[in-house]
Amino acid sequence: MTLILYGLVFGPIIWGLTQYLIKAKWMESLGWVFKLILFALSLGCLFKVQTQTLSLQLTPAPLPYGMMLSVDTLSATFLILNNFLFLILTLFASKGKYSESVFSFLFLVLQGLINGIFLSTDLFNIYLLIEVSTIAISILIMYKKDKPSLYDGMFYFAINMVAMAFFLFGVVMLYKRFGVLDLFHLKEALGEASRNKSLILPLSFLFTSAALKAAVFPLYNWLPKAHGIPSAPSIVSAVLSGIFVKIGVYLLIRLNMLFMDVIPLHGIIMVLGLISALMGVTFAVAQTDIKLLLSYHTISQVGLILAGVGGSLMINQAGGLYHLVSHGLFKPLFFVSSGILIEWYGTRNIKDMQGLWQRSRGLSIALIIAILCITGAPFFSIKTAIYEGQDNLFIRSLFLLINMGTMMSFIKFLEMIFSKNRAELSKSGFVSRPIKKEEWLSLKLLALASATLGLFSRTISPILVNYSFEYTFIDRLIKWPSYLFTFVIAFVLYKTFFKDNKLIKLIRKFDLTFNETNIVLVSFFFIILLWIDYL
Amino acid sequence: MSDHSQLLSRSIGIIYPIILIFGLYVIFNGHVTPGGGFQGGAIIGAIMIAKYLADPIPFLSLEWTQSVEKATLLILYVLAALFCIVTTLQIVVGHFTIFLILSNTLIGLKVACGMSIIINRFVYYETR
Amino acid sequence: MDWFNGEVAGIILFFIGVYGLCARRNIIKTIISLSILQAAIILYIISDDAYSSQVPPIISTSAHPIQMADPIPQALMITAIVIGISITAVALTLFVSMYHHYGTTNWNKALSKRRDAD
Amino acid sequence: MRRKVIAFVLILIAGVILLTYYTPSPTTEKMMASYAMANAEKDTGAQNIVTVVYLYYRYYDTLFEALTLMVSIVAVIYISYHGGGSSHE
Repeated sequence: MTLILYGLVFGPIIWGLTQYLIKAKWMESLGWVFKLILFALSLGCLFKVQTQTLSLQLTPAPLPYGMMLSVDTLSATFLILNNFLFLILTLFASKGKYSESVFSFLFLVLQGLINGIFLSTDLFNIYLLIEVSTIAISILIMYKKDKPSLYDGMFYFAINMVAMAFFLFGVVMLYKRFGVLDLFHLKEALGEASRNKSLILPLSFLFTSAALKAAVFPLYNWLPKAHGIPSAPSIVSAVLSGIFVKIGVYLLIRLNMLFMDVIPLHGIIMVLGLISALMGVTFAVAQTDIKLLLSYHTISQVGLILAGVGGSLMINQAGGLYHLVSHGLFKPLFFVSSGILIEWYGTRNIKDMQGLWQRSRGLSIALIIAILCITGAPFFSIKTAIYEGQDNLFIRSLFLLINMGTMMSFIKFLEMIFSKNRAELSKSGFVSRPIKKEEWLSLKLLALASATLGLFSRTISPILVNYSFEYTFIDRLIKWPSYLFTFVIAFVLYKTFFKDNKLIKLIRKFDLTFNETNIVLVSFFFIILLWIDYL
Repeated sequence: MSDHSQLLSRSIGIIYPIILIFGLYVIFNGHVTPGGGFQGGAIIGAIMIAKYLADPIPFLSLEWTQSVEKATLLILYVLAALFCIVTTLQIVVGHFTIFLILSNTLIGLKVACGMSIIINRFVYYETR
Repeated sequence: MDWFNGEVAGIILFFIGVYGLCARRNIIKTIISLSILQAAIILYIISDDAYSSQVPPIISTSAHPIQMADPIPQALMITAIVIGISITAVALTLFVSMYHHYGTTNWNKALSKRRDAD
Repeated sequence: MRRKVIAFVLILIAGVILLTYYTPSPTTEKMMASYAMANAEKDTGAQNIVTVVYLYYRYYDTLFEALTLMVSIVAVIYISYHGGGSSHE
């Protein structure tokens, strides 16, 4: 039974290799069947892991000496999200021009690698897998090799390689100190080790690189470049914000669990999460390019997730994890439909897109469901669980501000959907390519999944995050008026303040060069070092 | 690089079999003496540089080398699956040295193909 | 001078590489500093108590097993070196194709040209 | 002038790390290393323990090692300005 874990990692890689070698047509068309099997396997893992943790001894030597794959409840939820996302996105791109050899090979290898990251228990192995998946994703980002995507791809590749060098330095230091590489025995060795200064150095190296992978605020500016690349295929941006940013969150959670008894990190994670949520929203409100707007929202949503995961109460952590999974569903829906919108309207500026409601009813319904999920509408998402028990007035008002900012920037989407289709705008090269059958299927599945995740959260949450949210029907009904009230305030604020004034243009054009990003990275590393020492 | 020196190409013509033998030696008894798949493959890859220095005419067909490389990686993964099944089912298969030598040669072949592809790409394509 | 062992040299080399990343505007120098970082990490871990009389970890049937060097970091660093090669190869290819499009090797000029592009 | 400031700040950071946060790692008993040295020859009959480690105890790493090299070769061929690579538009 545990050989499934081996299949989850090496299945897609071997399939991709044979498909790339034989170049058989039938293998390309059967790609989504294979991914359906993988999704079923990960579903089986999820239900099996409720009772006992699965593990597969990779080499005959016992753990500290050999290697092992293991699944616990945390990695099982990430596995489910990853395999479901790859199934949907392969369905979406199955007939398009992205199903030929190089692209589908890299897409399959990427799925196996990300499965491997969530399964592996060895720090050096996690470094190796992240390295390979970063190289693979850099190729996928620059698939069209046109002028802007080369600079963004180079920036993304270089800054992520610097972050992984920090990660490797932390891993090497831990090995030098404790002589062990895997997570369980490292935790034991850390438990015994007294908390002294030489322990903080490797931790801050690891923390900085995990923070950069999770696009925490000061180290965020590679993300809009990577996700918002004009020519990147929309399914690659969907994978990036759906699951690849979550690897950083996964690393932060693992680090928190690893160093829990020596250095409590959840305070730092919560503060960083709040800062990046707030700054992400301020940048997002100023954007007009649809993909950049969604990328800055990924930063703010990941910040919210980190604020939840770093929260002190169990309900906060479970709420953060649950929001992570639902974000992994509705954000790809946004990215994929924005790819279609860009093709239809021929422009990337959301203000030039008008009257989606007349053109395609289905796409607008899917977008409306996604907007309700992301802004935390009571029946569609349980974002409120993230700050449930926080009695500190400042933090609650901060969460309210972030939520209002999210609503403010998604008013642009609503304007796009419900605005009348003005005649003179329709000449802006509107080509209504009909949506293919597979694209409809994947759009519907994504919208359905994110809606069910919100509606049936009471039944799904014990399985996904083994914490059941006790929101009865009446609780959620009561929350509707306050939700609509904040929406109205956000609408009023948006209409009055956010006229395209100079400040908005300044925020939109704000960008750091590569050297400044590295300076920010080193100073972030030093600040974290002092902060942990001060804790 | 058209005016390649006669001296260089003559001497490399003599040396490269020795490099090849040394590379193969490093690969094959990687489990006894220091060395192994990666190091031996890199040495054999160095022959490509020597070949380019001798006479800069592209002779390696990249597609063929690339498919050889992918085939070796595939065999390596099948071998790995075999290794995992053998260890989980505790079938004792005598000495493991056969397995070590086999995977060393596969890695050596793969790294040699990989290095030669990279060198050829950079030398014949990137500089144009 | 006993405090200056391999590890201190590794950390100093690491910060030299970070200086190269922070201060140098040339993209090729960034790629060079990336490989300096890799070299610093390898120096840090391989320089165990190397000045002691350690023998490479080959089981020799000769004399009694004198103190052998630690084989695990050497195995890990084979992987790190190969990753260093693939990073440099991919970064150089990216740089060449970027140079053909942008015509400059300077990060800031490339950013300004990127801004005019869209 | 900018470079001098950056150099000074980095020297400062390196100095703080080396003086306060860095202590030479105590030569603790390295579990993995002693196990590998003890029964490398028993398990596989090979003399070179490094090869035994990266082909027997940590075989999983080496598989992804080979994959790294291959993915970077696909990158070198596909992203290069001069096209090439397999069938694409």
